[in-house]
Amino acid sequence: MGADIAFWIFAVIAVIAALGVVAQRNLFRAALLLVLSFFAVAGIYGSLSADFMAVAQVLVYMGAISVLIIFGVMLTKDVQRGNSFNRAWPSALVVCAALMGLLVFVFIDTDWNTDMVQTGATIAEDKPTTSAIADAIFDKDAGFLLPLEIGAALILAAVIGAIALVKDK
Amino acid sequence: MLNLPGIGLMQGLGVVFKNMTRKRITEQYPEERLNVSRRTRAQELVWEPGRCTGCATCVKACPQGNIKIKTSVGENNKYVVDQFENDEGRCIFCGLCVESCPYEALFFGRSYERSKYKREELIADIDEMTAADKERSAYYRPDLYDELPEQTLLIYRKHKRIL
Amino acid sequence: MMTIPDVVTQAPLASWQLWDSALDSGWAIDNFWAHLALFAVGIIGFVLMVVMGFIWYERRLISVMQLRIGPNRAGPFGLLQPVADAIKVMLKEDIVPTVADKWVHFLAPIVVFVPVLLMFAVIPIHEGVGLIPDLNIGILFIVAVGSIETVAVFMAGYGSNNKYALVGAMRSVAQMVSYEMPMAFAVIAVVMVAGTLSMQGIVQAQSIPFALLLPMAFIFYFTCALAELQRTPFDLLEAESEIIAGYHIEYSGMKFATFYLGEYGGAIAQCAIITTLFLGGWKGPILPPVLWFMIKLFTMFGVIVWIRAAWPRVRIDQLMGFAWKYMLPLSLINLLVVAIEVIILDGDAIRWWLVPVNFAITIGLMTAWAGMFKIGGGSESA
Amino acid sequence: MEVELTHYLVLSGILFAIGLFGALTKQNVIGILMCIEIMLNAANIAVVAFSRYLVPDTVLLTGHGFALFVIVVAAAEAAVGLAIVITLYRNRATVDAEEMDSMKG
Repeated sequence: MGADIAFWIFAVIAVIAALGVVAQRNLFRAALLLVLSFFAVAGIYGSLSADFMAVAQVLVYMGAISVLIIFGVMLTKDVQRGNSFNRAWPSALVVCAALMGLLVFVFIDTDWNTDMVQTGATIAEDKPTTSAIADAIFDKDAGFLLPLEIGAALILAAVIGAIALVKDK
Repeated sequence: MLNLPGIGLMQGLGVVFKNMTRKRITEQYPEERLNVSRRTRAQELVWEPGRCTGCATCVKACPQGNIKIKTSVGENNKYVVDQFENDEGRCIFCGLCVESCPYEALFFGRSYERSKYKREELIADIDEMTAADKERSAYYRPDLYDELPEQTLLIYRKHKRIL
Repeated sequence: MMTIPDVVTQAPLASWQLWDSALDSGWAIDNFWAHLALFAVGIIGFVLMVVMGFIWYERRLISVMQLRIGPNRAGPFGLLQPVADAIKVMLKEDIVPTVADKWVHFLAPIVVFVPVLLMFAVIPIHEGVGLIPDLNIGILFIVAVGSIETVAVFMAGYGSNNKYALVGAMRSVAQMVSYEMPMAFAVIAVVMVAGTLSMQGIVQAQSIPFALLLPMAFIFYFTCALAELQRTPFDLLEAESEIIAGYHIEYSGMKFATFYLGEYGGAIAQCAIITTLFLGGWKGPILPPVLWFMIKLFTMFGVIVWIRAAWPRVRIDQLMGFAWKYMLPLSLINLLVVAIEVIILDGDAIRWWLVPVNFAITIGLMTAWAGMFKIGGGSESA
Repeated sequence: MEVELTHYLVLSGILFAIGLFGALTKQNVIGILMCIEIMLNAANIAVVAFSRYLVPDTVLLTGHGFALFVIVVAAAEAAVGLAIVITLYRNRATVDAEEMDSMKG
């Protein structure tokens, strides 16, 4: 009940903010709306009882990625005018509307088979997910240790690459 | 002393911490008042009519031309001072009048609360300069020095000789 | 001590799940809403009161250290001075630059202040006393919420449409982002030893205050807290000759007051976090727990003020160099050391004999690293 | 109305389409990056929702792990993408995607 209300509120905020990101001409305001959208998505994670994901979303997206993006906006000075659409927007609009219709249709029409699982009566239990995620990732047999290491290497490569790209000659 | 990193910073903290045990130097002005220097050159002149002969040396000495004196001849062929004025609004407190007085009839005062609303009010006449509550500064009058109250020290005793 | 409904103390995931369980169980609804309203109002009142207390405390303490007296006119011992300041600032004209981005300019002070209030939701003043003191991701929540403030700084800098505000905002954000990382590593060290992310759990785990057990994490967290709060020696924003007042140049009246409130509220929050993570929270002998919490809070702020009275400001290159070259590698090494200790001791690293060991390691590492650390051609060390 | 998996998926689809539209039509490269972040978020919502409703046993949080990896990749992507944008801006003084066409055949 509470989670449902939260879902509706955050879903509406997320969609409106995402539309704002696309429609807003002022790039800085678009970035702020993007932050709002990230926040709403964090709320959605909360309503999915994914507490760790919600916090990770706030930490990484709102704290790091949005700051990076705003830095990018500031360093490239086309803030006021530079977020217009290109010539292909009508066709893109048609394609995206069609895709959205298709996605929504598929999502609604598919039988997700949730009932069968729900009869196992496991869904109502809301437990803290943090240690469970740690178990899922670091488990020796079924875990994601290799992807984790690859992710770490990816981040390192990204950091070095970013420094190498932007460094003054 | 060990040359550890941050030792200087810790010493800085120590110095500031020691300050907490010291006496505060702030004075709360309207309630508490500082004693000015015993040799202060303050905002007013004190005139002793008994010693003044009306020679007007002070008038000649004043670089601003603030001092105005009018005399008439009285008995024994001596000058009687009829009018003696100092325009404190234009006074630069150079002290030349006090220094030049051959009869030691002029003194600096010790008052420092003499602000007025209008410039005209700053002209001190005979009554004001001879008022009974005037305190004389020991500026150029070393014999007054020991009678005056000591100056309130804002810094510590070991620096007293500087004052 | 007030009684806390059961529903609150049993590790809720998020507040709306709290609502759910409260709604399902039926009887708990009054209790829950009462709890929510009580602590929401309580937190705001607490923050406002302690902000006033901190302003007075800082001004009096720093004047004692500078051989002055400080505010002593309004009320007994000048206690009403913050009230007088607040009234003054509320009566000021609210000036908005004509070229400013009005909405962003308007929202920035609010976005500064809200995360500060949110942080207090998970800080336990006493066992179980708080909005959600036993949130199972408590300290992560605080770190995450604290990172929102960078966005607010950007909003203030951009919304003012003033180049000094913008440059100041860029500098502040660079500073805050740089120092967030060693801060997070210090927090991770605490979490590894305590074995929980919940603020209440961390306090309960501290049979030894972690400031003694993890001295390096404590020092680094404290330094980073100073940098996040932009207080001396990292208060580059107040370097008037360089960037005037940083991102809040164009703010006046109530909006400036909100920034000020956010600044001091952040100071309270960081002091409360340090108290909780490193100083054993509400724990203490004889005196009641809430009083212990307040004593530790004010002591920490006293240290911040003490540093403000004593230390000079660092240069911007020293600031960044210190974060990236000194604190980041050292905090990683510290993390490694703590991890090894936790593994060797089989998960229970809260032992008294570790205190001298860790102090020795800290002093050794910091000295060794300071020898390697040079900035700007000089020999400036930590 | 009881919120179920479908609601989350529909939200995810809508967000994805919005992001895709922006990514296709924006002229400013940073705008495109923002829209890509929206798309990644949309995918994350779907993954976490699946994890909750299709594999509801909280021990098996594969979807959460997956979403975490998406966040990791998004962070790396944002860092490198913005570095590239800034380098291009330095060399060409523009952030217009249509003018960055030196690879055009």
